[in-house]
Amino acid sequence: MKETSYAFDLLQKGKRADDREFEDFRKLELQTGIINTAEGSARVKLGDTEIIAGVKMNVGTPFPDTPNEGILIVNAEFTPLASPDFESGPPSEDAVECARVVDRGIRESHCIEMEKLAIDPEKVWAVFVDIHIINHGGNLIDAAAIAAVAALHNAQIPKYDGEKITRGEYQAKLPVVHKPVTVTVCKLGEKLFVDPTLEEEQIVDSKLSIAFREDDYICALQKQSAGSINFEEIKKFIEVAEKKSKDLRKKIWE
Amino acid sequence: MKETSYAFDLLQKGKRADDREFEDFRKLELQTGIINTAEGSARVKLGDTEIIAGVKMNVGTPFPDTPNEGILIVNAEFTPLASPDFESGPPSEDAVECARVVDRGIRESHCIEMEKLAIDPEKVWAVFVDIHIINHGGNLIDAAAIAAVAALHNAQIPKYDGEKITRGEYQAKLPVVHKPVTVTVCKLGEKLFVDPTLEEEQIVDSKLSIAFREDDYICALQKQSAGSINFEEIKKFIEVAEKKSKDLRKKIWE
Amino acid sequence: MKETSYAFDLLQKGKRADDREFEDFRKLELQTGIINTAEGSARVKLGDTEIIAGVKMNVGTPFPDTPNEGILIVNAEFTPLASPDFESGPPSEDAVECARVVDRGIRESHCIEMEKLAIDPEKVWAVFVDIHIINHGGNLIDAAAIAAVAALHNAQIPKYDGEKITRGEYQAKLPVVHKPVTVTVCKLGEKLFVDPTLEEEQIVDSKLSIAFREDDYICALQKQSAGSINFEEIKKFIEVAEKKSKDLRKKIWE
Amino acid sequence: MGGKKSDIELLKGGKRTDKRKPEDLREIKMEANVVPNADGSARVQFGNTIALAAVYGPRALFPRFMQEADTGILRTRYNMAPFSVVDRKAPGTDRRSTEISKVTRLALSPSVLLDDFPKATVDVYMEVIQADGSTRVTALNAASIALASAGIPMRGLVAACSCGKIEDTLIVDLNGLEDNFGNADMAVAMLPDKDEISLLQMDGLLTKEEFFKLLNMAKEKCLQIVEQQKSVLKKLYKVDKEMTE
Amino acid sequence: MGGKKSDIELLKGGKRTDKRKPEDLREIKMEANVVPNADGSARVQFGNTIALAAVYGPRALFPRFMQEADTGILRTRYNMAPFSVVDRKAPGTDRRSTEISKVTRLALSPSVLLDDFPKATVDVYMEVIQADGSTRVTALNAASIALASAGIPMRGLVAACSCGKIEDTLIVDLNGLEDNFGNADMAVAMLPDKDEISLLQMDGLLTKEEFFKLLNMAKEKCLQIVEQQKSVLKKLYKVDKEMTE
Amino acid sequence: MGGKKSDIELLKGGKRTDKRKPEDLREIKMEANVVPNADGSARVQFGNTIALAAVYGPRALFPRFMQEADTGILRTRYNMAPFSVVDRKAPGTDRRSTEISKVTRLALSPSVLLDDFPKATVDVYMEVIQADGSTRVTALNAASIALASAGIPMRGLVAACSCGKIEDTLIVDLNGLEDNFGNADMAVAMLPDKDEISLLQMDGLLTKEEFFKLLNMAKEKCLQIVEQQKSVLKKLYKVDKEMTE
Repeated sequence: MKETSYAFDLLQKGKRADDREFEDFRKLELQTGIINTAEGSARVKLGDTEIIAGVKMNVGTPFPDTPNEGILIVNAEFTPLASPDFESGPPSEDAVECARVVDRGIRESHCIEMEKLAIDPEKVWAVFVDIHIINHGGNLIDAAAIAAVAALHNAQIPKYDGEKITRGEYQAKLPVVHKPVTVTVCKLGEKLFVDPTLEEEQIVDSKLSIAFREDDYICALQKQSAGSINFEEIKKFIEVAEKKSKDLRKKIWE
Repeated sequence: MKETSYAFDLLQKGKRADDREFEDFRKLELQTGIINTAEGSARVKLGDTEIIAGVKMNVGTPFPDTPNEGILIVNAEFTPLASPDFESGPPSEDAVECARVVDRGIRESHCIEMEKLAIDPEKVWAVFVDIHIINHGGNLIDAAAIAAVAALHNAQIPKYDGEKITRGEYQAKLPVVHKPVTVTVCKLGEKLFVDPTLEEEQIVDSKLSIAFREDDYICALQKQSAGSINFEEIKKFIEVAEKKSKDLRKKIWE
Repeated sequence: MKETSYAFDLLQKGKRADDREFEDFRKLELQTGIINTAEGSARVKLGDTEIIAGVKMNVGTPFPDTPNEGILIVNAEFTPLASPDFESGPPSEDAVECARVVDRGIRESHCIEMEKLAIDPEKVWAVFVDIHIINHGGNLIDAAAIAAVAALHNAQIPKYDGEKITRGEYQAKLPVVHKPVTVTVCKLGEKLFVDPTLEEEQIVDSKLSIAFREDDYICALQKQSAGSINFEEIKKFIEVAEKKSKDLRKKIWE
Repeated sequence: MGGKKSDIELLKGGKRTDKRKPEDLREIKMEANVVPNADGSARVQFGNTIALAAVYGPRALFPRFMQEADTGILRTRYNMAPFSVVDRKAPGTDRRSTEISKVTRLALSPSVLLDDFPKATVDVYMEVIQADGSTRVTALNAASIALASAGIPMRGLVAACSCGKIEDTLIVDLNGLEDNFGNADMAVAMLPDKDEISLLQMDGLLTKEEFFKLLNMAKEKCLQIVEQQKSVLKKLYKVDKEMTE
Repeated sequence: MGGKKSDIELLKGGKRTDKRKPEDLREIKMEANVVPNADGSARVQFGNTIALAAVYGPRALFPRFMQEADTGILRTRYNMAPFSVVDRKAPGTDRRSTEISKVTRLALSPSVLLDDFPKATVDVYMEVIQADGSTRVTALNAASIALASAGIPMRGLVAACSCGKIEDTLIVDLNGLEDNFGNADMAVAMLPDKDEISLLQMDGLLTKEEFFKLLNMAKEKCLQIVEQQKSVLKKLYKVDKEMTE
Repeated sequence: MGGKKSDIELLKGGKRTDKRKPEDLREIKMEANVVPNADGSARVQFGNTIALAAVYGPRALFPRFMQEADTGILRTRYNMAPFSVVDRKAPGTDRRSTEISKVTRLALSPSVLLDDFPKATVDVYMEVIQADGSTRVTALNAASIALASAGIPMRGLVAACSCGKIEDTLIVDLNGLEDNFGNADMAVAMLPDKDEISLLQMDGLLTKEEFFKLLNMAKEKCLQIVEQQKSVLKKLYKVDKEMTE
């Protein structure tokens, strides 16, 4: 099947079905503050891919091993609305992986100042980031990571008097201090390219998602897809990802 | 299939397989206090349909939005014992709907004085109504509603000393002050009829369940089945339901 | 299928595929203290059957009906690693039965002094015994019971200062005072035999598991397999089980 | 749905919490073809309530034993995003969404003609992404546009509206506060072209007179809503036509 | 099953909490054909313990990979109603009911002859609606009548009885208190006509002598119980005959 | 994986908590054919981390709709025993094990050749029975030996190693403390014979330079590990040969 794909033939010839360059992202549209029931939210459109991320906050008990820190929970729903391949029911393997890769990009970059989310020795803020796929047009992880981080940057801490939360009123911005950006680099044959469409995604040999912080630290890596990557090629993957993460960061925050 | 059904042919001719009039219920048998492990209970036989409802009470925490009220939980089990069409496993869509329609009839009629179930600011009584289908002979919702309300009228509050419940001893009647009755009206062609048998139920065009309180207030409505109802016909549905709810209420409580 | 089995033919002739006598167990190897993350552990090899049992302890709330006693929870995982017939997912019927039969042997023999596991009126030790099947070579219940009881005898109570547990440090041995041993006796035709292999297990007419305490009390019984047992034969089952349980107890603890 | 007591004044000088008059709908926005992957889709907004619907099908139904030999079947799923409500909703199906999935299927069933698609399924997925009352009717309005834009043969569009009672005043198109603290709320779906009611649910306390008045109010609004649905579909058809020309 | 300590005096002057002598059964009521939808059914009451059983089948078994090519299979489900126990039981399967579903299937298996029904299943559903000890044996007694009344070919009826030990006294037919606070309890099912034991479970502490005594007591009671089962079935047969004549 | 703060000194005088130097592997033990029922199996121990793997297949895959017409498929399951961790893990699948089951499948996929087994599955089950960091790589090393010993056609063995950063020092083969409290940890799997990377996961903070250094350190260790895997398999082959001679 792979061999007869139109996208495959094109990529082999150095072209893409939508005439993009190999290192071009599709048109990115980002809106924040779009869900008024959420403490923070963002909608990302990346070509045909559309994702909404919402941030909700509750008061909870700290984990025993991090008694002075808030709690971060990232969840992704691949709703059947978004693709004929998604099914109802418990989160699929891909949805779990997406949520966990986005989670690590946020957590390991120290994007949120978690210590500032401690309320008292028994209470901390729990930050829920829910990623809702509206249309699956490929490259979900990059788009989901943008939506999640943008929603966090948009989020406010609800008013809390030590006993109950007053929804709709806020006491402060959520302390979000870093801007990690994840870029997934794909390989087909000798070619590296970014931001795959759904069709391209189905024919890649291998994929590597890399999250960079604005100070050039790598904060998460995840190889996806069944193919392997030659040892020597990794360098190129990293370079492409770093460059594109800077481009995206500029687009998003400047 | 519908067109060749015996029940269908009969109903078209204005008759019913069991010779009932269109607005007749089947023989109703009601017994209360039949389960001695329950705080209240009732068995309803309506023709071949048999249902047992049991009321259990526990001390729980009030819901945040109703801090001074008890809690009502209605659950229905369509056990595979009761019909070749019922399956083991989590509650089916129909079982969930049945429980929720019965719940609304009780809740919205203010049948139970929920404020009297508050114990102290942190504790309230939780009232569990469990509907157990013994034989599915059609018209489950009407029979389940009778069983549930009768079980509540039969129920007593267990003895509670602020720390623990003494089972088998009681401190008061459950404060139940209203007598909602639900009647499901069916339509086939131009004909309206009530209390469908299992066979009739499978061929109706549409069904509407209506709960009336003894003071003639409507307290819940639920259209069931896939067919639609003409706007002008609704009046007739309501009239039939009101009349039959009065009949049933008389039978049950007088 | 049964009729053409090699093991069947042999057993009918009074022989076993591995040349054992009918009342011989396969070679038993027992090691304790083999899992350093567990508070107690044991590995049992019984012929091809291999089982690891691990004991973990947490501080929990006592059950309302046993306020002055610790809590015992026995769980068995029939991992798909151990047999082509085991599947991923929630515990199978056989895994649940195995856990419950082992549980009863421990609980009813009063093997653990549960009263000594009370910490204060609101806190008690919860003892988790997890049985992990590594290879299913037949006679899982006997092997699992040995592994579980040996792991308990090997277990220590972690250090606890009233607020938190210091893992890896211990304050005392788990108070384990009895040595129940379970023996499953099988019948095929007129023959009784013990410690069935997987192949033998598939052709037995009936099986009865009997747990004996070191003072000759029977502490649990469970008939397994679909065949019945003649009333008069039970005596022989019990005698064989008692004799073999003594042999096993000697092997294990002397 | 509601009926809880509260100190909230739902009506002040004849105006509702969002300044509407009792018989006013909130601002309604409708848009078709919002989910490119779907065969048909729509986004409908009633005030602050936003629902998406996508239709996939007719497509083959598996496993086989679920197929109907002589007709296609309709399946529906109603779901709320965790962030769509003020108190985060745990992901996954609950009893409320199970019931709404059923009643919305029954509400759409009289409108679709699936006899020509034996063994097939038409799947309608509804997602509420922001909730401020009246979510099921908003989702239904989106589902109906989605079905039509997917080219599913239909006897007519389904239009839906909520109505209810606050402090003895009859109102339409309940917002979240009115839903939670009002005295009755009712969900109505119609095939306005056929004068047929395909969804009817109520909870609360109503006299018969109030019920019939409300039903008429809801009908009037459904007739208004269906026109907006049609105009969205007409625009779509025009766009399609222009694109093919 | 039990063995918890308590201040409850289970024996007072040789009488049990419900005034029985150690070797007394509670009042037993049996009735067949109580679930009209089923192919066979029964209701059995031992004192305050009430169980229903319904049999559906032989009927085709799906999915196909579960079918046996050369015989029918027996399936069982044991369940307790939430209100059947003093502390409400959460609906759904738990570990206890999973185990009892298995052992009751094994207990009924030697009695049924399913070789003539390849690829089919016979399903036995047991519901405990009021529990006061000895629920599994009560359910088994109902299941056996249900199987016979469904016309399933059988080698013999299954009769079942519990027995146990309280304060060193051997008893039969344990009630809830005895089950919870006694020193041993045992469940026995037999095919009395064949002198075969098809269910045997015990927990508690028993000497061998006590065990054999108990087993004999249980046997004696099973012989009594099976007569009552037979008389219910005979009555049924008579009714059937009268109805056809 | 980690990055939590703590008072624990992970490096003391250049030595790690278990006295290793940064570039040292822990003692590694490997053994094949440890699960008699399986078609192939292995047990691998890195220090105190112990994982078992068993391979079943190629075998027919059911239900049919999961089959691939032109190739066999690989399935994997990664699981931790409840007692394998200091704080007991509840039995059953969680999000972490779901993800690791996926990435280990992708890590093994480039090594197996399943085109000759249409409609079949090869199932790899990994069980961690004692955990002290680096569990997924330990499990992968066992899985690769298990696949080879099952006779599954392979392009090469998969060898895996963890690496990471503690207090600015780059290390290999993280133990549990280093995993929990270090600044970065990375899991690498390779086909050393092909110079291909088949698993790569990292979390923490690394400069590019650190990342490449770590990757080289991991590669070097994988080359060492694969030799030990091969020697286990050779021994096995020898044993097999001796047994057949």
